[in-house]
Amino acid sequence: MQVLGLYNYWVVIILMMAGLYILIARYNLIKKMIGLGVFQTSIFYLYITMGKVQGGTAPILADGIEQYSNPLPHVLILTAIVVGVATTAVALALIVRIYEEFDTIEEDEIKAIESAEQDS
Amino acid sequence: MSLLAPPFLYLLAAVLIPVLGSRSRALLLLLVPVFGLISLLSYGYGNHLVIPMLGFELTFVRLDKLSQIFGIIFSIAAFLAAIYAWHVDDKIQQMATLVYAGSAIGGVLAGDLITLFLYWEATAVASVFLIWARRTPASYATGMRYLIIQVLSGVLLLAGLLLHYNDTGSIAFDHLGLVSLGTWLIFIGFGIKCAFPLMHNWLQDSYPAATVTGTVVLSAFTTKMAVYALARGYAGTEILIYIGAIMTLFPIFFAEIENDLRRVLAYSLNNQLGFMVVGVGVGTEMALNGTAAHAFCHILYKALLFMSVGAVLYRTGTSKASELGGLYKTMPVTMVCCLVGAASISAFPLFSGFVSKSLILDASVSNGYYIVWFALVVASAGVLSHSGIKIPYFTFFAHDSGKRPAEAPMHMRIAMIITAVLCVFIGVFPGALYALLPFEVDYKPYTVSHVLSQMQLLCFALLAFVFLMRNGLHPPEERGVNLDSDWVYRKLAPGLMPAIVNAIASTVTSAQSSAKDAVVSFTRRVAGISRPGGILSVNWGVNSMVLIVTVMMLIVLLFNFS
Amino acid sequence: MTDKPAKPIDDKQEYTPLAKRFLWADSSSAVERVIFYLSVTCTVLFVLDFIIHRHAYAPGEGIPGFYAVVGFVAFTLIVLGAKQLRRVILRNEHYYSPFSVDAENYPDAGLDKQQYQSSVDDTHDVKREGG
Amino acid sequence: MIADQLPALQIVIPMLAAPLCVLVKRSNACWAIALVANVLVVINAFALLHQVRTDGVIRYALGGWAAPTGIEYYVDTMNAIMLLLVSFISCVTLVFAYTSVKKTVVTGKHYLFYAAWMLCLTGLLGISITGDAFNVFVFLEISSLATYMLLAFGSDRRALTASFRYLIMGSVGASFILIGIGFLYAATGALNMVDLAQRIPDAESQRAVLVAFSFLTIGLMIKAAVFPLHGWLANAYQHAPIAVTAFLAGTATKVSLYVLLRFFFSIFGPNYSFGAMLLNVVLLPAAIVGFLLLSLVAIFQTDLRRMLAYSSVAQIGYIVAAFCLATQSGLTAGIVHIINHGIIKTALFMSVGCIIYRVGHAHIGSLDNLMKKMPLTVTAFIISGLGLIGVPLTVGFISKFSLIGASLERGWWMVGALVLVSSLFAIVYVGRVVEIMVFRSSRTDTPEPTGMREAPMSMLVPMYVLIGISLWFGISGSTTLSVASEAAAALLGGYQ
Repeated sequence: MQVLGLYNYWVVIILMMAGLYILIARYNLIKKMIGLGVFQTSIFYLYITMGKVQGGTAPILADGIEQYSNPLPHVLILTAIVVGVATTAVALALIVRIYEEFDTIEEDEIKAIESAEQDS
Repeated sequence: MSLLAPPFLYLLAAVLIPVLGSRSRALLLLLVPVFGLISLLSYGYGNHLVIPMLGFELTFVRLDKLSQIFGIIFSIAAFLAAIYAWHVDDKIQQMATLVYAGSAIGGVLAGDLITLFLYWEATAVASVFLIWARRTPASYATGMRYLIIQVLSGVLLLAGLLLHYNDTGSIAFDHLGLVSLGTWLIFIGFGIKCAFPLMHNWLQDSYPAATVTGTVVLSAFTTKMAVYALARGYAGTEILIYIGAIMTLFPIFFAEIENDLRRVLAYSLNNQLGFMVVGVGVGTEMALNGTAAHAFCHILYKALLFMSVGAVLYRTGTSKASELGGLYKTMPVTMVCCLVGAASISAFPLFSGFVSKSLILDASVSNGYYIVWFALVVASAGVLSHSGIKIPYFTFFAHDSGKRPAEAPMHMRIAMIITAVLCVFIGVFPGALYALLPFEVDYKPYTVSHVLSQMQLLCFALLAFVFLMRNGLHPPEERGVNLDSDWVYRKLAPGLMPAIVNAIASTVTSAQSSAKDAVVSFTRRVAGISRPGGILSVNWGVNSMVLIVTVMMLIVLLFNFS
Repeated sequence: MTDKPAKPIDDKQEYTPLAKRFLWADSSSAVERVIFYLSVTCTVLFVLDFIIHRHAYAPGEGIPGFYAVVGFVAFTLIVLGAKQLRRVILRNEHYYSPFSVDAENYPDAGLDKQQYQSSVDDTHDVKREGG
Repeated sequence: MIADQLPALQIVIPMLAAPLCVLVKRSNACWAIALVANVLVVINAFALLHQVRTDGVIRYALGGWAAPTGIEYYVDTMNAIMLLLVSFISCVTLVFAYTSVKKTVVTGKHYLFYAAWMLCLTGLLGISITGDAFNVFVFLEISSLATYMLLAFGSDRRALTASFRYLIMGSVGASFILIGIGFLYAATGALNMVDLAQRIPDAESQRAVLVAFSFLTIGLMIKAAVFPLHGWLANAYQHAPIAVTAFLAGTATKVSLYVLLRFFFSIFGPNYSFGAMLLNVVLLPAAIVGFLLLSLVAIFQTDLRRMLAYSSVAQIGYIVAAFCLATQSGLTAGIVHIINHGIIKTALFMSVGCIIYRVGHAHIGSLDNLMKKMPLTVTAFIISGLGLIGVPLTVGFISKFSLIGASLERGWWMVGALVLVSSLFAIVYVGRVVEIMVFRSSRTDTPEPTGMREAPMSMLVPMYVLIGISLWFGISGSTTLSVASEAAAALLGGYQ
């Protein structure tokens, strides 16, 4: 039962592995970015899960509330989300430039072009 | 004051070389040894210039009688070489000479192993430029070989000193002895520079490749610094006696048949080093005195011989015995100086070799090393054969080559005459030299029995020469290359791979192609995987990189959870 | 050297005084005389050994004529031994590479070759250097 | 007054310079702003180092919020050195960049280039100064994002793919670090490094700490380009604008190595990292194989920048191997090599930059006889190359000497021996280039490039400043060694 009780961690692990798998198995640069996104999202879940306190409510100071979730991980992950968005933006911009230069966004094709240039 | 310590003086002067005019450079080269000598003599015995560096106390000047005599003769040698090289207008050579001489003096003054190592490497790097200064492809290749071996010696010294430091916690350069792996490594490092048998060939390989003046400089420092280092660290190590005995004997044969006179001298240098190494090995006060005295005399007469052969090379463009002969007619001064050098190295009474070599011979015999002593006596006859007779005879007399070069230039003659006078002076008044020796000297070289036995040895050897020449038994001078241990790395090693492949192929015909492929592919594989595009320097894609990350993560987790 | 050069025509008067003192070395009779003196010296030295008592340290050293025999025999054996050694190790000058030090002519740059007599020898020498 | 605010100024100055550049937009003015900011930062770092060495550790509460709640800047000798190194190398390369940027970066984009540079500097300094684990991640991403931009400025289109690959790898690495920090927080409830260091001993047995440790190891190895995870580095260094390569080679990986030190020594403590966690089982073989194999690889490279890039990975191997010794002298050797290698590798890339500026490429094979045409540049290359090999009287000698000494002291003979072996490889790869540039005369069939001259002064001067410093450090090795051993003592002593 304990294993099922930790289902949120299972979600984190599955997402993380899925993200890594996409990074390893797909050549398309956009798909890679999706993989990276999934991977990063899994970390966000990890942090948010940590902040959850069983039976706690939102961390608002009010009468009658004894237990509340830890707000710090949420705050941290807001920063991480911003970073993730910035990374994605830079990456997509780079992909656009790569497409302009190489006429493809498949990494194996790009590598073929590059190794031809390396030899010359 | 510290900047005026002899080694620093030389290095400082070397820095000045690029900005000076041609005449002032030659003058600087001449003056630096003079001031260096004054500076050296102005220090009292003991340790000076102890500078904390790298967490150690480095002693840059350690003056006692042993280092003093080497310091003095190195200064004299640098001075004589400067006169001899007065005509040279080559900043590289002049700078290299100063750095080289300065580091050699620094090396003998070094009071600890780290300082010694620094100068040890500096001599290697500086001296190679004297070879490269010929600026031919051949001298470049030779210089490369020389440099690799010299640097190897330094690396061994470094490795040894680290081990030694680890063992004892001391970097002091005093008596070491063969007591640990560290001291063995240092010993081998010294041995390479001292041209021990089978490590000797860099000497014969490189000295004939240097410039006319460069060889004179080279002959003085590197090997004698190694002799000093051995005397300091390994005096009384018995194995040195036998190493030295072999060193005195085997180069004689090579020298006898070698055609290039500068290489003959290089072999003879090796043979003379043998006497010094025996002296270090015997290790008694008298023997060490003999080593120091012989090093002193040897630097002078070997420089004199290299100068005279160099002058011939300078005027005729060759130093090959087969191309020379009859030069006495137009180069008489050079010839006379050469004869003085030859008489000194052969140890004729009244010449310098006589008063120093006999110290070593007597030391070995009085300690009961009779076989070694006999080897040294035989070697003495051998010295006469190649340096005493061959050099002057085939250059200046023998059959007339028809060459009528002009006499050596004035500055070369001056340098040779001064050196020759010094050789004779030491031979006639040995007391002056003996006063400089590390230990008290109570030795009379000129006893009747001593002079008589030496004269017998030499005169009968001369008689043998006449006998052999008359009967046509003496080997004629022929152009050619004589193989030596350098054959292993110049010919065998490069040729080995195909040779092995062929051997396999001829015996096992069935395995022929596969064996060949294996050897060839192995040699290519290393290059193949390392070249751009090879697996080690491939243009990594994201996929493979992330895969590696994942695998590494697994490994780390595996180790951490185990 | 098979093609021995013809003897150059020298003007002996041009030699320096020092060189003139050694001109006897060219005459065979003078050389004979030197050999004669050498033989006499050797004999005297050998005989002296019987008269003067040498102080001997090593076994055998005291035998009269020890050094004489060692000198003669050692020298002969060294020369003959070296001659045999040459058979094994002598190679031509291009053995290691066509550009090794042994094979190269000394580069003229920086050398100050001066011929005493320019008339006869120069052409001759140039030919030899080139070969 | 100002003396109390030094830690904040260290970050705020370059951070403000970046938007200022974007607002000003004019190339030269932006360069001037960046340079002024950078010079101030160098002075600031110098003052900080002095302050730390005289008065001890500085703890600066940002915004007045005390440590466990707010973010804290923590400066001891170790990060004061890093701050000085990073800001100084940035300053010198920025001077160097002035001319080369004009030639390689598209006109009109210069202001973005300098803005990104300033952001990158902010990030790197931030990583070095902060005392908060999560803050490390944030600054890491700031510097990384700016770095991706800088890389993409390269004139070759392969710069784009290199930048993209670095982006993915960098993000994966940063994410790993983020996971590690998350688990640490879960296990201890602390993010402040000093707190973490205090609480970890109690939480050591928890699996969360173990997992955190593993993720941090890998994340930092990626960021520091430790062998097998160095794949992104070669392309990035080869195709980036040369000033950027010089800047990054001296700083980016070094800062990551600093974080590695901070986590393994200050937070987890050497007993945990190298005792309980067997870190050296993973890290030491990687480091040794790294410096051997990549020195070998460097020999076979055809492009000078790629050769130096692989040599960088090999040098990182030395540093990591020194850390793995986990002794006072080992750490000292590692830190000294961080400083020394930062200086010489930057100088080397600068000399390559000069070559590229005049010749247009850096194919090793066609640089023959360059000594005649660009003597100063080639001399600089030779001097720093000698440093790379570790010839006495250069800084490299100090590093290698102390590294070998430290490994012998620890009793790991093999490590010392292998370092010597890989030094031999270094002789070969440096020697080969020098041989071509100095001794090989021009082939007759290639036409002489006309009008080839020495590189401009604005590039030579900063290069020679670095070389002068490296020679000075090489000759009086005690300067760096004493500072480094103070830093090592601070790291091993843990937080006070």
